[in-house]
Amino acid sequence: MAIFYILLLFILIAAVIAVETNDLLSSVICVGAIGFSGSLMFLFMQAPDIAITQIVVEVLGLIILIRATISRDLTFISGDREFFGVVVSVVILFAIFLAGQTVLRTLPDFGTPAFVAAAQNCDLPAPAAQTYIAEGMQKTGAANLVSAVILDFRAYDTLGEATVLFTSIIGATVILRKDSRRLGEEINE
Amino acid sequence: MPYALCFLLFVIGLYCVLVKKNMVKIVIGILVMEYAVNLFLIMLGYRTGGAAPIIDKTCLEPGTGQITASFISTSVDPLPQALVLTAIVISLGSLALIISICVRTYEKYGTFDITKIRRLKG
Amino acid sequence: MSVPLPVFVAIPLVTAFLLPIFGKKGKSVATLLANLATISLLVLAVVSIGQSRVYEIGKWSIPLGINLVLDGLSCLLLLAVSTVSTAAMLFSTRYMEQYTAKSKYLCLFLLMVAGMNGVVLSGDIFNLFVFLEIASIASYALVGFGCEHEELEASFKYMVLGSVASMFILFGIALVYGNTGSLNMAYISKAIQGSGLNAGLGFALCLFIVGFGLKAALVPFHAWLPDAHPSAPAPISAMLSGVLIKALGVYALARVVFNVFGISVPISWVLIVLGILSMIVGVFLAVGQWDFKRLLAYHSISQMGYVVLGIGLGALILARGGNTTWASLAILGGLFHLVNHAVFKSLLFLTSGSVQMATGTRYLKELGGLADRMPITRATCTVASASIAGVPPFNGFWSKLILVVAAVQAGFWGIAAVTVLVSLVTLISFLKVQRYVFLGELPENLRYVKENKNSMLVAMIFLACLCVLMGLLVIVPSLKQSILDPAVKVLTDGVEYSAKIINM
Amino acid sequence: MEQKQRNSNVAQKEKISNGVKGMTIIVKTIGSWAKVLIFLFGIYIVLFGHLTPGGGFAGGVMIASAYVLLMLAFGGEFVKQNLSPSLALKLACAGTLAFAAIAVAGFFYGPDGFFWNFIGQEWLAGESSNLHFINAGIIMLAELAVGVIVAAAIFLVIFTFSTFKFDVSDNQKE
Repeated sequence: MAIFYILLLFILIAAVIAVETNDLLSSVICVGAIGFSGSLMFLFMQAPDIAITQIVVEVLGLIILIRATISRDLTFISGDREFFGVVVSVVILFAIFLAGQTVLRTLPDFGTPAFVAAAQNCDLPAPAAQTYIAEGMQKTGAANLVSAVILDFRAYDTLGEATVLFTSIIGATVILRKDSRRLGEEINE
Repeated sequence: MPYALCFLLFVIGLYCVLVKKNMVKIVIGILVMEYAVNLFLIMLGYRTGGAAPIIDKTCLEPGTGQITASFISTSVDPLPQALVLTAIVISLGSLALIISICVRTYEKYGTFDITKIRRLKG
Repeated sequence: MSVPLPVFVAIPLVTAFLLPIFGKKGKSVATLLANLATISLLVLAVVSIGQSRVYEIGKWSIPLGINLVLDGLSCLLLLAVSTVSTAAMLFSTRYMEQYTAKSKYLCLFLLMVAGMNGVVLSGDIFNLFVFLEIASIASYALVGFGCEHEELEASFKYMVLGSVASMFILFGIALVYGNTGSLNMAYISKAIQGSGLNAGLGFALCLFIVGFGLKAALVPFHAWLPDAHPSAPAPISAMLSGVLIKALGVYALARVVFNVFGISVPISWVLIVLGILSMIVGVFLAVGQWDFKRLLAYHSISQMGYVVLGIGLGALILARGGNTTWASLAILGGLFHLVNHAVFKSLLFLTSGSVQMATGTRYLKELGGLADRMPITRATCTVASASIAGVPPFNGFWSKLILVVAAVQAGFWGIAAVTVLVSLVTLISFLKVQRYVFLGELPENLRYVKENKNSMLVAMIFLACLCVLMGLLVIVPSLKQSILDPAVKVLTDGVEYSAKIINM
Repeated sequence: MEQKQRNSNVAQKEKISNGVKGMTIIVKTIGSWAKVLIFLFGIYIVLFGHLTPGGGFAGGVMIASAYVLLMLAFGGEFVKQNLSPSLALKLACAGTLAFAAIAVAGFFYGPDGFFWNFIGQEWLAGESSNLHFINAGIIMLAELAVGVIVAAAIFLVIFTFSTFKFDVSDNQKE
């Protein structure tokens, strides 16, 4: 339990540094720190699939981010927007945070999965998660229940996910292409 | 309590998006928000002293091959993990697109500062 | 004939995956394929009018798998999406010759259509989020398609706000999952009916309203729209203003508020206030614009206000336990205006694209006297302007009339007055467009402007005919009963949605 | 002052574009060994996704990172000869098409068969528990398809980013 608090505090400190530092490169490195400690956290929360994916995505995300920052000469940046705007947004965000604090108490306690709490509501059939755990392997033949969920029970979501990736690479190649418009003479013919 | 810290992370990301005026900083803010949501979803499925939702030989009854009751009562929730896997991929895709827009904008304007990038009014 | 529902998503997806394989040489084949895909979607949407059913993907029964739901409301949106996308695709065949990388453009276009169809059909809230992301990401890339200064800036602004909105929605989904342990909208709705709306779910509802409000560009969240919509190529502006903000914003908002969480008086007031603010702020910002497409974009905000106002008014009457007839009338006005707006606003953007392609500019002060040079563009633009301003025989008139009647009957005189006033200001601003673009003196450099070629004109005439004929949707009873009434009934039934889905 | 900054800007860019061409001999040697291991590990992760942690997505990213390593060590031109961007785009299209085809193939078993696990049904009905390699029906095929999509897509993204050249003259015009 203590390890979660340590990691969360570390993530928060890294996030604050990433947001507040004036050096873009350190900022990007702090994002890396958030990502890797997040990956550790996933591992301790018994989510090895997510931990692996988070690590590999983090590496590539860092390469992309560093490509955007370090190869430009501008790694130093100036500060915030106008003072008044900053104060207003901080006040609003603090209000949201306080509201969120009271709201989060309605969730089941940390350490009790949501589906266990929901299963006590007798009117409804058993939550999907319970069935996945108890019968997922017989129904799909996959021993890794996460794979069973993403590629069989909710495969349609995964189709969407693959499409998002496909869309964004097509988008990135479109945005980074050399000439965007044809010359005037070509259009008229 | 861990939920609250996670929500604080979300708010920090939102603050970064609202207040900072550097494009890369804004992207970092969005990334921080994504981490916060992913962590939050996984926390919802965590069970104290739980086991990963992966069945191996120790989780099967030796004779019948049925899944043991102890696995059913200790396994963490696989559904949020599936959701987070999808969400991570989506965030990687949108990161690639938004960085390409940033790089191209830098090429056009020569700066990452959004207060100086103001062709459009209103 | 009952079409399997995944076909609506599978056709555009599979075509989109095929298209990038055609390079420069296969451009005409790619264009043909893309047009075939949109036309077949239109045919399928027309075929499935009046049906309602549930499709369970992978043969998994609902709490386990994902279900697709076709009911009156999704059918209405499917029709709107496929009509506008058919016209916009036909228009792009020639218009997009100005740009390079046309096959990738077509691919992104179809992905956007697939995303919208997926959102409209989905019965699972996380699946809705995934398809919403497909449509949004495709639209971010399409807004920046020209790669010029303004386009990139608008695209960045749009993408930042859009990503924040997506994160809000995802956080809301996480809160809902934590509280109810379910992701299927019918089961969430049932769990909420069982336990009541606690603080966590209320906060999730607020997050959904902000998130979908950002996607729909309602007024406090509208900052991105006036930049993003004019910057895109004209057919894409037509798609964005015509259907994207409706399918991702208003449809999703209505579905979540009415069918999942259930309506209450405070939520209805929130919707009404958002609607009125959007109407007034949008229209007054629009009057002062001198950029043709930017003016149209501000009008989109204002007209979306009508839709949200109609829906909110209906919700308020229902939540107070008032007369159901007037409630359904108000919702009918809102939904009918949604479809009408899809048609006339996309037509307006297409005419602006036609003018821009012929003259090379879209600033009203540099244009003028095009009435003789571009007669068809002029005629269609007049029809669309009359529709948006609510001039009698055209479709915009009917939906505004229904809204005003519903407001008056329910006793909201102030709202009725605001509706009429905004409509008048809209008329003034479109008189300005007519005056500066088509009448007046022809500038020297526009002397040799010619009317555009066939496929563009066909698309515009198609939409103009719809503008004239769509009044029949409320006048002819059989059409009204098969298209609009089921859609209204989905919203007025509210949380009975869950019982219907679970028993089906 | 402005001009000076621009000049340093250009100089730095030239330095970096030289850097893309390749690194020292040490990196090249180790990279050429490591790429095989990374590639094989990626394939292992893809194929065993239904039994152990990992799966199409993580494995696909690993396969792509083998190419990214090559790109960093040997430069963009070298990689372009092995896997050109247009081929990578076609691979991504093929992967997504394959995934969609798996989904649509269910329609051959009736109109409600979209994404139906049409391969494994008879085995699943027979044996209740089995931790064998091939027993999950479409899951393994889908993992393969996802692996191909992800590998091609990520490679393409990184490649596009690293070969994107600044048009400095355009910058100065402004």
